[in-house]
Amino acid sequence: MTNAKIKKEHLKLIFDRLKTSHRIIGPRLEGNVIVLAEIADFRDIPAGYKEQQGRGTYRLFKNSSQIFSFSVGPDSFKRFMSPPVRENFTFKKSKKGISISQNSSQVREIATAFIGMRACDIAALRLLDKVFLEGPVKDAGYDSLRRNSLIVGINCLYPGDNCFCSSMDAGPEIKDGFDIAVTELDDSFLLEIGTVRGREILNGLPIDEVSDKDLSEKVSKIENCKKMIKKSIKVSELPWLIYRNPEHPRWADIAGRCLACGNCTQVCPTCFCNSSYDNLQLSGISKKLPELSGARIRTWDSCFSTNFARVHGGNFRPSRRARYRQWMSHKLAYWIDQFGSPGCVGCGRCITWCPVGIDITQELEALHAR
Amino acid sequence: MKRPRIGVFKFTSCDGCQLTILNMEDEILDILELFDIAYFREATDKPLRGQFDMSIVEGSISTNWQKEDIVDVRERSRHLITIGACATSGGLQALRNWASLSSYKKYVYPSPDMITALSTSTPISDHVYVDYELWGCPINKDALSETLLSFLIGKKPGIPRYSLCMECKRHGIPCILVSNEEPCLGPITKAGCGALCTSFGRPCYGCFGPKDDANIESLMRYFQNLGLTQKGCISLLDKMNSYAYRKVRIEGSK
Amino acid sequence: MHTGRCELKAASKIIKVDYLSRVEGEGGLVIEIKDGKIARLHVNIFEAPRFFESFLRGRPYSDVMDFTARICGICPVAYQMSSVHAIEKIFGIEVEKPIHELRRLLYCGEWIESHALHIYLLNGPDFFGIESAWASREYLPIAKKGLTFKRLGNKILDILGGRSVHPVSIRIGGFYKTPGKKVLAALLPELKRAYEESLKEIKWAAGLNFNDNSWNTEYVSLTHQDEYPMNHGSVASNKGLNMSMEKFIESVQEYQVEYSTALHSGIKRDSSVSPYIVGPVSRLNLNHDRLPSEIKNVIRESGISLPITNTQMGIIARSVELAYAFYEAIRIINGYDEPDKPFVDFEKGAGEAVWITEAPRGILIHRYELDDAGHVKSCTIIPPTSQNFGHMEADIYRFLQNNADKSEDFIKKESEKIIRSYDPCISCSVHVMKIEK
Amino acid sequence: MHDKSIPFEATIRWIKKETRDTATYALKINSRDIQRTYAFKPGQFNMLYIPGIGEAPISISSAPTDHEIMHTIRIAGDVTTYISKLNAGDVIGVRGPFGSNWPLEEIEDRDLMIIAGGVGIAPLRSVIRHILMSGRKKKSPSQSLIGKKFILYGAKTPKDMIFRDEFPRYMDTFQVFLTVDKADPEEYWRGEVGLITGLLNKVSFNPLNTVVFMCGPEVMMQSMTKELILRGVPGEKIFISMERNMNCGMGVCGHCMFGPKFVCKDGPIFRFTDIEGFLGIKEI
Ligand SMILES: Cc1cc2nc3c(=O)[nH]c(=O)nc-3n(C[C@H](O)[C@H](O)[C@H](O)COP(=O)(O)OP(=O)(O)OC[C@H]3O[C@@H](n4cnc5c(N)ncnc54)[C@H](O)[C@@H]3O)c2cc1C
Ligand code: SF4
Ligand code: SF4
Ligand code: SF4
Repeated sequence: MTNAKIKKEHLKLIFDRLKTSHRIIGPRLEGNVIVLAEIADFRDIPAGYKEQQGRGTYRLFKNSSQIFSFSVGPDSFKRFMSPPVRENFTFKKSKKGISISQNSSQVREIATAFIGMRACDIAALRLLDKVFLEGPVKDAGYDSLRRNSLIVGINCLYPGDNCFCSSMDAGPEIKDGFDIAVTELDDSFLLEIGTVRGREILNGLPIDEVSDKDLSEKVSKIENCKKMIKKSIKVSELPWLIYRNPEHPRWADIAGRCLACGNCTQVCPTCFCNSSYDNLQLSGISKKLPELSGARIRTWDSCFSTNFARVHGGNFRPSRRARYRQWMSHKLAYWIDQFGSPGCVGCGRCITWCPVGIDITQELEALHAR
Repeated sequence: MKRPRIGVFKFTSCDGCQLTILNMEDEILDILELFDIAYFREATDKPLRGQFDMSIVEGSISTNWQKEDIVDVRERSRHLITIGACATSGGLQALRNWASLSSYKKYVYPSPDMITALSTSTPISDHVYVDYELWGCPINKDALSETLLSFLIGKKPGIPRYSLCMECKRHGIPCILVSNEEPCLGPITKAGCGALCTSFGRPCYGCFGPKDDANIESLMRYFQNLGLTQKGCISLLDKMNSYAYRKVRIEGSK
Repeated sequence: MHTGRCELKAASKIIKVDYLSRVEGEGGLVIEIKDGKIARLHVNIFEAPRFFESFLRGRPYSDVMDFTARICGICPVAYQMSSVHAIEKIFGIEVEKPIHELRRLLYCGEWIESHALHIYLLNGPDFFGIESAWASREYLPIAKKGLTFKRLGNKILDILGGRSVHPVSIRIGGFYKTPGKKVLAALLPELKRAYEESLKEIKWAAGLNFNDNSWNTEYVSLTHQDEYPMNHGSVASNKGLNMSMEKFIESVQEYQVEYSTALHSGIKRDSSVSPYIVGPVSRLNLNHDRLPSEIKNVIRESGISLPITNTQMGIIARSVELAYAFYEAIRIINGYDEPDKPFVDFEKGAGEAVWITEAPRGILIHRYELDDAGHVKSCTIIPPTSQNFGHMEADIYRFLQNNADKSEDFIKKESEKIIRSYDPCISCSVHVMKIEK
Repeated sequence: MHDKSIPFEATIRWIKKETRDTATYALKINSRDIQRTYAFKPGQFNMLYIPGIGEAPISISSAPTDHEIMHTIRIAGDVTTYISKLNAGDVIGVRGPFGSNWPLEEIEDRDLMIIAGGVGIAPLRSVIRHILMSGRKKKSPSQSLIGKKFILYGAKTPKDMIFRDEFPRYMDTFQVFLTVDKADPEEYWRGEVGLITGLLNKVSFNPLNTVVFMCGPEVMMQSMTKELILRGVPGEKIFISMERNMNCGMGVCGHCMFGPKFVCKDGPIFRFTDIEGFLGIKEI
């Protein structure tokens, strides 16, 4: 595929073109935060906003002439591909037996265009693919949403303060997994085309040729961005640094701070843990039990939930110490065994959205101390 | 099938939680089909008689006679569940536990001696064995219906024990603690309300009581870093569930 | 179970209703009849006191709405309304029209919810001689109608306040968040249907069978030149009372009786304290000319003669107000535009203020004194039910004078009915406090 | 293949009560199509589903060649209690089969020691029956290829001993050693009393040539493994079946994680040396 270029004021045309055939999910302002949600109008994109992200803090202000100067908010693909609450199936149980039906709307094809997705998000999506598509059983719901999505990525030029994607080999540049990847140059947008679908979207739009100068401008901008990234994890130390330290005193120290609130796991684009349960309605029960009907629902869960590892007669991880250890060990060590790479893409969300500002990079570093 | 006999009892409270039963407009007729509401003062004239398969108890224990009555209710009940902050945690009125009763009485009543009340307001579980506790001020409708259903078909109710944050994030509500520095009790409070306050952009004020293994100290330290005074922290926790939050703080959490 | 906490010494005949049912909260009734005369009559309240006014002291102003809401689960909005207005008065806050209207809409939700509950589930069964709204097959359709109305009231509360019991959206200066126009407009079809239906229900209520219990008593409510009163106005009565909220609280005398944990109150006049009645009947009597003509017509057609002088006809007044609350809700939603900001900025400060709003059961009086930090220094809360207690007793007394020879069962049932027609909210009434002198 | 994320219906054909809290349920899959594609190996488990109540992972206690799918279930909580109240003819939901199986290829030319504690005998009965049946079929060589065969089984009391009536039949093929924690005064008990580790002294086996299949409480399995290794059984030849909380059964819910392993898809049956490092870690 080739590259293309589009004038700044024409980017909107891509949006409008997509809108004719897609539901569009993209960055939008909600309160004081940039979330991902359905957007109906190109102007909904919070152009020129920049956030200051710290450990447990997020502040938004407008200060840039660039459109995509902001980085990532709390949401990622996860919210849409493996939604927080999802119906697995509905059931009816009567004397005669049980009948189970899968909601057809769940598998219904909704063509969705995700715009403004970052390299770390796309990398995380590919990790979710491994979980939901490459295991022993394909997750049908995820699969259909995934196949009906179109991805317009944005190369990050201004990292967030908690980002460390470069050390996780996940960003800031989008290398694959996109239909169109956009780089905001000084006076235009560089469009890299990843798929035939991506090319089709641009057909007939006022696009220009790309010059070498444009390409080198992109390279230098991304290099510049990399330099601004403050945090890092030494991937070469993984997983042994964790495997060697299951009893490190630092875990207890973290447990003193950690609230086991689960925020880190909910915002993490790769944390996939969930729970299913039967949801009954009083109206679904007939007087002559055992006739009843309801739905089996799957919700996001978290290894921080106290009964997550409960079995009859006990809980495998009653302490917060063990639950935090489980989380970080999974992200940075177990994942490598399970799926061949760490389960972290360095987006920094868990650091920003932890109410008490626990920083995974710092905690990992602390395991070095003897 | 014989319908289980249900009793609804009230101790010291605002009636809001038992009103939740009447507020289940869509379900109340189903409930009446499935259960025999044999005692429910707020809604029927039926006299108190016999045993109950399940008693639903609202309100806290705050007088001597209630201490005896709750034992009577327990003796009549195969299962006893408590509903609401009053019954599970003493309620707002438990604030008297940390003050002087005589000055309270004096402030409210011209002739305080005529008033007999205990110096404490305590949860039902401090007095009798409770089979199941439904938290919230008030309780959530759906949780009540889940509890009734679970009782009917013989399973443990699936009521969340994790933090409100989880619910808040599921709803996609931007975190006001992180983005606005507003002291929100979400991280140490049980989910179950549907992330109501935060969906209105206001910090959680702890209606649903402390979540499992709430690390209150850590959050309070953090609030103090944000500039809240120690007194301010206490006043955040000293609301409808003051008794429960204080208990967690004293007993600590692992 | 323990019930009435107060026993009477030997008397010729004591009639006791141990435990009032289909009312909110815990109370009983004791009647002592000696030589065919009523020697004593007590509505005795044994609901345990909760000392709200005591623990409000020292709390920041921002806690007041959440705390006072917990006084009553049936009318939490009323508590939030009286307190938010009182505190806004102290801070000198003027809210904008959309906020004023939304608050009125919130109140409509509560009136609908509370009135529908009382008409159809609590008071209604009295007219059919049944123990509860689901005790008879014939009554069930009536109960269902009530549930439909009630659901709609709760829906308004859910949208505006997050939940119907102890809503979370009210704050000083406005709301935490205001709903979009569309969200509210979506309620309109249902509201319109309910409104039409509720007009017919006025006739139904007027056609119920009432004991004759007319008397010339004092009806007290807010009045306002522009509107049927909810959040604003001055206090008036049919006996010439007309004064500001501040003045009125001074003329109310609260007193304690030994058989009750709830304070009673009356209006001070010269050397005596006279009982008065608040609530739907009073509101309707004093404000019916502010009702829309459509409702006025239905009142006329139903043969309701105003003012209502029979206190047992509370259910009629409630039915009128139920229809009115639907009417108002529709009007407000039709004219609604979302405000730019959900609340106005303000500065907290010291001061004192009284505010009265019309709870479903009548005027709810709040008074607060705040210190410089905006913490409560002192407060007074006088709920409608405690204002009604004295009147309730007088009412039963009057009724029994002519009926003291009737059977015990009759006396019990009828007295309980009288009490219930007030829609007493006992949990509300038990934490009143004296007015500091 | 049938969709393993959606339960299919199966009818209970018969129920055999084993102990006061355990019974064996024989299931027949209702749909012909699923019957045709459904195939499991000894050691695998199903998720049994009671609509409205929930799911529970339960090992298959029958052999693949049995006519019915059998489950031997002890009452533990909601789902298992509900199942205990069902009758023949009732229908339940089933998803599966899931998980790893007992590695039958490992036991050729070797001695096999089956060690079970409590209801842990359930997944092992599958392999026991498999061996018994393959012996009957002349063509199948597997039984004769295995050397000595032992069953070591411990239960709380004689009354808690599952499949007690079946052991005499097993004895034709296996050397069976039984023990109970506590004898029951009301019942005649000839066997051993004491910890299952004690049974090892009774068994004459060649540790270097033995393959162990084990399932039971985690503490029991830990002390037993220690003992076996002490006696020279290579850790590589010990296979244990682990228990964890399970929700999806197919590695997408995260509940069953045990170190880097998903018990539902990498396990429940593990080679001891593959998980050794994590077994000793508290609250892993
Ligand atoms: C691979 C495997 C095989 C098993 N095989 C058998 C068997 O053959 N026979 C037998 O009697 N038991 C077996 N068990 C144990 C059995 O799964 C539990 O006793 C059962 O899940 C308890 O469910 P419940 O709903 O009755 O109990 P509850 O305690 O009411 O369970 C409620 C919920 O807790 C979780 N939970 C509780 N205990 C467990 C547990 N042990 N494992 C996973 N989740 C749990 C589940 O999410 C369950 O829905 C096996 C467990 C595993 C992991
Ligand atoms: S662990 Fe933290 S930094 Fe890594 S991907 Fe998850 S949220 Fe992002
Ligand atoms: S690390 Fe932070 S966000 Fe995660 S559970 Fe602990 S306190 Fe919550
Ligand atoms: S818990 Fe709250 S809502 Fe329930 S009765 Fe008590 S005060 Fe009322």
